[in-house]
Amino acid sequence: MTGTPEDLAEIRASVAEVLDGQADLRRTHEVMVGERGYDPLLHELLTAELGLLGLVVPEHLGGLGLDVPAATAVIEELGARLVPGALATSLTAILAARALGPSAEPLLARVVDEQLTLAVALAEDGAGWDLGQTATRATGAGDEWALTGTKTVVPGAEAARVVLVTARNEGGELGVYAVDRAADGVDVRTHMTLDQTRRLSTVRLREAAATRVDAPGGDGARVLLDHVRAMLALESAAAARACLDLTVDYLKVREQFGRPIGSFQALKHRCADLAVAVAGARATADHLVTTLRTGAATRSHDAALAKLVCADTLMTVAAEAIQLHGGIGFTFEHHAHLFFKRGKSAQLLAGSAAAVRAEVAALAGL
Amino acid sequence: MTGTPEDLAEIRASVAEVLDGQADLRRTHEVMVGERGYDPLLHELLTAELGLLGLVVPEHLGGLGLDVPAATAVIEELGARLVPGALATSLTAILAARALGPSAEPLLARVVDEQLTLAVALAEDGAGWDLGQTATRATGAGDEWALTGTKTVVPGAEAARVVLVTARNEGGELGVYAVDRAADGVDVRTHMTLDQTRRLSTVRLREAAATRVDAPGGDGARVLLDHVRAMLALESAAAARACLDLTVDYLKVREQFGRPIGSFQALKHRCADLAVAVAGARATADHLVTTLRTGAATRSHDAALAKLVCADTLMTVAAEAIQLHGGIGFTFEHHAHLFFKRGKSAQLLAGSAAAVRAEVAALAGL
Amino acid sequence: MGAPVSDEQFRAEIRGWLREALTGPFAEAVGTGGEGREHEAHELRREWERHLGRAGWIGLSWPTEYGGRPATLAQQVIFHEEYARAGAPGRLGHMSEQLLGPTLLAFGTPEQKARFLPRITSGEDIWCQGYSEPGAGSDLAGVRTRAERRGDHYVITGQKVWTSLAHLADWCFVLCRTDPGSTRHAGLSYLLVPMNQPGVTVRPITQLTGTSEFNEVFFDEAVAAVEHRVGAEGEGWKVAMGTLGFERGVSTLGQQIGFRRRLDAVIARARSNGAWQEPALRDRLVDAYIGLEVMRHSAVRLLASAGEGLSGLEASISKLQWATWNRSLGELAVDVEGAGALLTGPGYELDDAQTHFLFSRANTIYGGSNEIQRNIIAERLLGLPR
Amino acid sequence: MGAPVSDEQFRAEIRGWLREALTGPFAEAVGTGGEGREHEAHELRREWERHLGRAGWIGLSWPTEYGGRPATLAQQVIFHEEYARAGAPGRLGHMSEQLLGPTLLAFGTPEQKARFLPRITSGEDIWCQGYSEPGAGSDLAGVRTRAERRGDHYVITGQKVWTSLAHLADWCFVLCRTDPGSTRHAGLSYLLVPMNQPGVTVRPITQLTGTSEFNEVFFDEAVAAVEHRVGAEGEGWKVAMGTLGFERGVSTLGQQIGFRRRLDAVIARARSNGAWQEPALRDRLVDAYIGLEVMRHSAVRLLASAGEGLSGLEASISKLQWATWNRSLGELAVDVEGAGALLTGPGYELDDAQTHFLFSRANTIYGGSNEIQRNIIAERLLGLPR
Repeated sequence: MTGTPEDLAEIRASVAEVLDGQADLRRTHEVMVGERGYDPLLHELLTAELGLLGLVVPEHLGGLGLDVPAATAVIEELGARLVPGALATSLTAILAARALGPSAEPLLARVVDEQLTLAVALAEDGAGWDLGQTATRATGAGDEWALTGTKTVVPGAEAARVVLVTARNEGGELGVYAVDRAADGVDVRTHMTLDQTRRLSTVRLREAAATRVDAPGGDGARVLLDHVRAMLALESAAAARACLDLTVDYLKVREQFGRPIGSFQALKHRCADLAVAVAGARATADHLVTTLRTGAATRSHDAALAKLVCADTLMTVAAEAIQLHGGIGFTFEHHAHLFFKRGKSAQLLAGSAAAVRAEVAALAGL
Repeated sequence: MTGTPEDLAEIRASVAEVLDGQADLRRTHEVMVGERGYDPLLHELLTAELGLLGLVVPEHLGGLGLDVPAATAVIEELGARLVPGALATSLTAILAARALGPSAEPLLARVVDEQLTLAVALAEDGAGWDLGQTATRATGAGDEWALTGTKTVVPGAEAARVVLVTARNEGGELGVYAVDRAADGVDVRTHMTLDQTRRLSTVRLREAAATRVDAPGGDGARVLLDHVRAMLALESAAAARACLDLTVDYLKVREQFGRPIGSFQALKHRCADLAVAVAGARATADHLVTTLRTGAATRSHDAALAKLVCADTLMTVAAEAIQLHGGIGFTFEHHAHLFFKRGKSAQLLAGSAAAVRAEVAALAGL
Repeated sequence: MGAPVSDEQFRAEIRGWLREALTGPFAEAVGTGGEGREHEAHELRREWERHLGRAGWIGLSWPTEYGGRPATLAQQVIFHEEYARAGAPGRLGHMSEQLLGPTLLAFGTPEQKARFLPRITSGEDIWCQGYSEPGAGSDLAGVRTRAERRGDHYVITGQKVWTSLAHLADWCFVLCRTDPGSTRHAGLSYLLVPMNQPGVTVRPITQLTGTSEFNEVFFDEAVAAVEHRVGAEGEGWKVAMGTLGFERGVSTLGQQIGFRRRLDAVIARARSNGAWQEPALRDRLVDAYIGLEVMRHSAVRLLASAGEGLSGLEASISKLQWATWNRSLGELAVDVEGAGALLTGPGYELDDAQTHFLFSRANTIYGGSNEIQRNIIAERLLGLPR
Repeated sequence: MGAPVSDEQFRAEIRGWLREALTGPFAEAVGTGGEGREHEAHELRREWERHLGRAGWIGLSWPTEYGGRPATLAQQVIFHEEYARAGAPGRLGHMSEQLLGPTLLAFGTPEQKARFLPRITSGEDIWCQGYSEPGAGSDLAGVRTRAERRGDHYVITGQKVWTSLAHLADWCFVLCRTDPGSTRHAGLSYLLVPMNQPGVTVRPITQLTGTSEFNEVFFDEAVAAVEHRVGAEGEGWKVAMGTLGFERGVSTLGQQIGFRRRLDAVIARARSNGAWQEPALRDRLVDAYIGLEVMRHSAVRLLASAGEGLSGLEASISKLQWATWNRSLGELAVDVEGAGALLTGPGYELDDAQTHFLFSRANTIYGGSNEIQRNIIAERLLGLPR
């Protein structure tokens, strides 16, 4: 594989095929209420068999060496189906690690070698996603570090073997560290969540052994945050589209007052507005993929903007999906509420609307 | 007349009859582009012949002694037709003067006696409608005062003979003063305005002779501001209703694609939302009339809230009116734009949305 | 209950009674039930209905011969205000009192009134509403549940859905098609059906909150006495529309007290967690306050002019307003919480903000969706063509 | 024009040319014309069209035989970007180049192309569009203007409306009903009509801005040559729909440069007068920025995938986006000014913010209203039933 558009389409299609068979929304309904909250067999299938984790890892580190869009396409396919677990967070962490340069190569080599699933832990109580307020401490030097602190609302940690963590060393410098979930001093407590398709964990670190992933003097923590936002944006744009499709399909077949309700102009116009929003979200997400691929300097700006736009779009589409489905959309067995809850988690994770909007304005120089 | 509901209905009907004959929107179109910007004959008719200025002035001061709702009904009828000039501001000033108590009685007696039209001047450059920042100075004592300062965006001043002005005396106390437009040191410059149905003037005072209208130690300036907001609220609620009626009537007769466009569900639903907004604005305005009538302590709160709600409602309805009329609603000869521009002037006068919202929150103790 | 009392006396009486009643065994019932919490404390709330009935607080303004009690419109409003203010439990008897009772008073035979109304005012019978059907949604004229007359009984077969409280109710008022060849509005009848019989099966619907408030009700040769048909055979549409009109305005102001309590709680939370310092959230909170004020003024105005409660049109405006408002407040409640709102208790146990956020999505769907209300307002208030 | 140039060369060339061209006599033309200012500087802008044409900047990508010039899609975008960035005057030749030209290229006879296209690329002929009629609005199939064939001419009687630039135009492309018994889409023909003839009267429409940008055009036995019919008789609908499709995407990015200039101006004003300190206004300004970014990404994405410009569907999405966005910015512009925005110059002379506020109300009406675009998107993109 060389990463042509055809390769990309093939990768997307093969992942979609697996997901349609093993991880459709009906299956997600079952998985999300189970004890683990994700499907270990699916994780195994996509990683060990489909080689998902090596997709964009450079060849000299054991990966397939494909470019960014291969990984983002998979994140989108996972997002469209609201697949729970650490698959999207793994790809996100891998993309971030790639962007961190040579210092992250040992981690990437290990990911392929040991088939490691990953999560990214940024938020802390009080600080939220404000990197400047990060209080987790890293002590040590070179390759040997010990981390102490508590990270909250961490997605994917329930299914990840390694967690990337932001922490501050004794010099006050913020860095990115990799912690093995199984290491001493690591306590992961996974919560039940409003958005049942995305469990969130509290990760407590007490002198936990860690390796540093980013190069000193860089903006590794920011790279991580930007990629988490990118994940939320891509997932949300894809989910918004899937949710609109679901709704439009329903409106075409559901009859009331003797005709398909999709023929009522008031509903048609609302769907048209949703289609415009979805097209905009998709374009914004696509642009972000280009930004990540080319390593453009606008990464932080574009990721913040896309997360804002795409999460809001998903929320709008999903809220309308419930309303337009009427009573059935209010039932637990229907899928509409899964998108709705996903929309809210995408809005509230990785920075509130107000915080992210302020960042966008500052980064745009307004 | 004793102020029964029947009396009130009769007053409203007789004013409406005069306005329908002499001041419909077609006439307003002519008047507003003329040099004066208002219709002096209409002013004469409503004041001298219909006794508008004495309507709510107590009988012992020469008025008819009716209660607040008689005046507010007239303000609504004027507002529904966007009548230009100083008729609404006169009634507003009279209501405010009534609320100021005995100190304003000499002014009210003069109003009836000399058939004075009135305007209210509050805003200043820089200060806007923040009373605390009023910079106009009043020097003197007892009944003899001299005012110096500049008031901006004053509605009604082009047609008023007396202007009520807020000013600060040497002790720093804010008070309400009456200035004759014809007095020395008074310079009224009337501007052309975006909302052509409401000309606005700059009133420059240089040692202009004035009488004090409010009692020292009171909140006269606030009374004035509240009444100006009440005027904008009542006018806007009435105009919003008229504008919705205009639009609905059009949708019933205008045909496209072979049927009345009012039968298209998307338009119907939008009109329904407008009707809900109009009903809310109307209820809020009615409540404000009760507040003014009973002298309730919630006056400032209710006036601020009603001005916000009713101005926004007018703006929403009028914007939709243009859109729903299509091309014809974009022409100068059509009436839709008059409501639209009136909506914007109601929004921007007497405090920005942000300022008024903050006041509401503070007054509500939120 | 003797001579008329003044509004002040009335308020003092209900307030005093509630204060006393909600101590002791009913103290636990405070705050239970209501929107999104209908699954809570059934037994206690059932007992509470009887307690309320014994004290004469059910059937305000109904004739005393049926256990009612004279009460002016203002007093009915006062009752609902004080009830909400006290945090008294969500009424299991809501549909009995607000929907069926007025329908029987308007359309029932003397025998039907005598039989059913006293058991409503005493708090003994709980009723549920059998209107919506799968596939018919807001289109009541699409009812397909059949009722076949056999002698002095109707035999009913079909399915209803979105039937709240069906698993607790003693009776259900059901819209059935008695003329098998009929379509749309014609050929429907309004039957009173006992729930405790072999032909009736109730299956709870699990909502997006994870809890159950609504049910599916299956009628498989269930029976109803012919004498328990309200109105003439084939006139069920008229009777049912009458019932919809009875969603009275008097409870609106009480409902708004409840809204104000919720809004105050969200604002208090925003103040304590710092969200109030965030201008965009603060503006939304202030706008919610303003929206509630507008609803309050609207309700007062409508009650003042309507005298006897809301007409259908006014009810449509009011429904659209409050449903949309409450749904927005639900979203605001979780936005104020921030990312912490994403965590639930074990077993998807939701807090107030989360419940409000999720359950309020139903507000704009049930009881005539926003879309239906807009149709009604456009066609019947504004006179726009169909 | 010789060998293909690189995009960088192309950009340097147009930028350099504009810099030079907009000095001297055309310096005054900078910033004139365009939305809401179409009434400005007609003579100068007419001369500017010829200047532009002489330099070979009209008809990019058209065949050189008609005065066109090879240009890639990217280069066409670059042209529009640089044109907007330089503040070059609003194009009088917009409809000639963007609508009629592509229509003739697609549907015209060789004679028609040879006759009309070179006069477009030279900037000599200005065209206007005769589609809308009073009473027909967005429903083009409701055209009632009749054209009766008499020998080698059509004789045209009827009225068009919302015809922008009609008072300046040399020619008008007119949709007429040539089959008098026909209805709706059938029986229409697409005729090229000279404006300078006795049977044509132009009456300006005064807009809510007080200025005139649009006109009514009355045809009273006006004539058009049969050889100037584009497409077959009765096929006018197909040709007209083709023209609508030619509202090409390449100008979209240039338009967005103009939007960004306006947005920057509003933000600069907000910063200078303190409105930026007001969180609610600042949020609206930032949201406007975000909305423009979304439109920019949408345009790039669509151009990349479409290759040859926007399809009708993509054009509908784009139109709905920008019209609604620009209308909001217009309102924001006056809100940033505050009450001072209520004062105009003598004779209702409007400043940029006021013009933007008022004129942008037309954006969501002309060129297919928001309602029409939503119908198109719902039915043709989403496949919802009619």
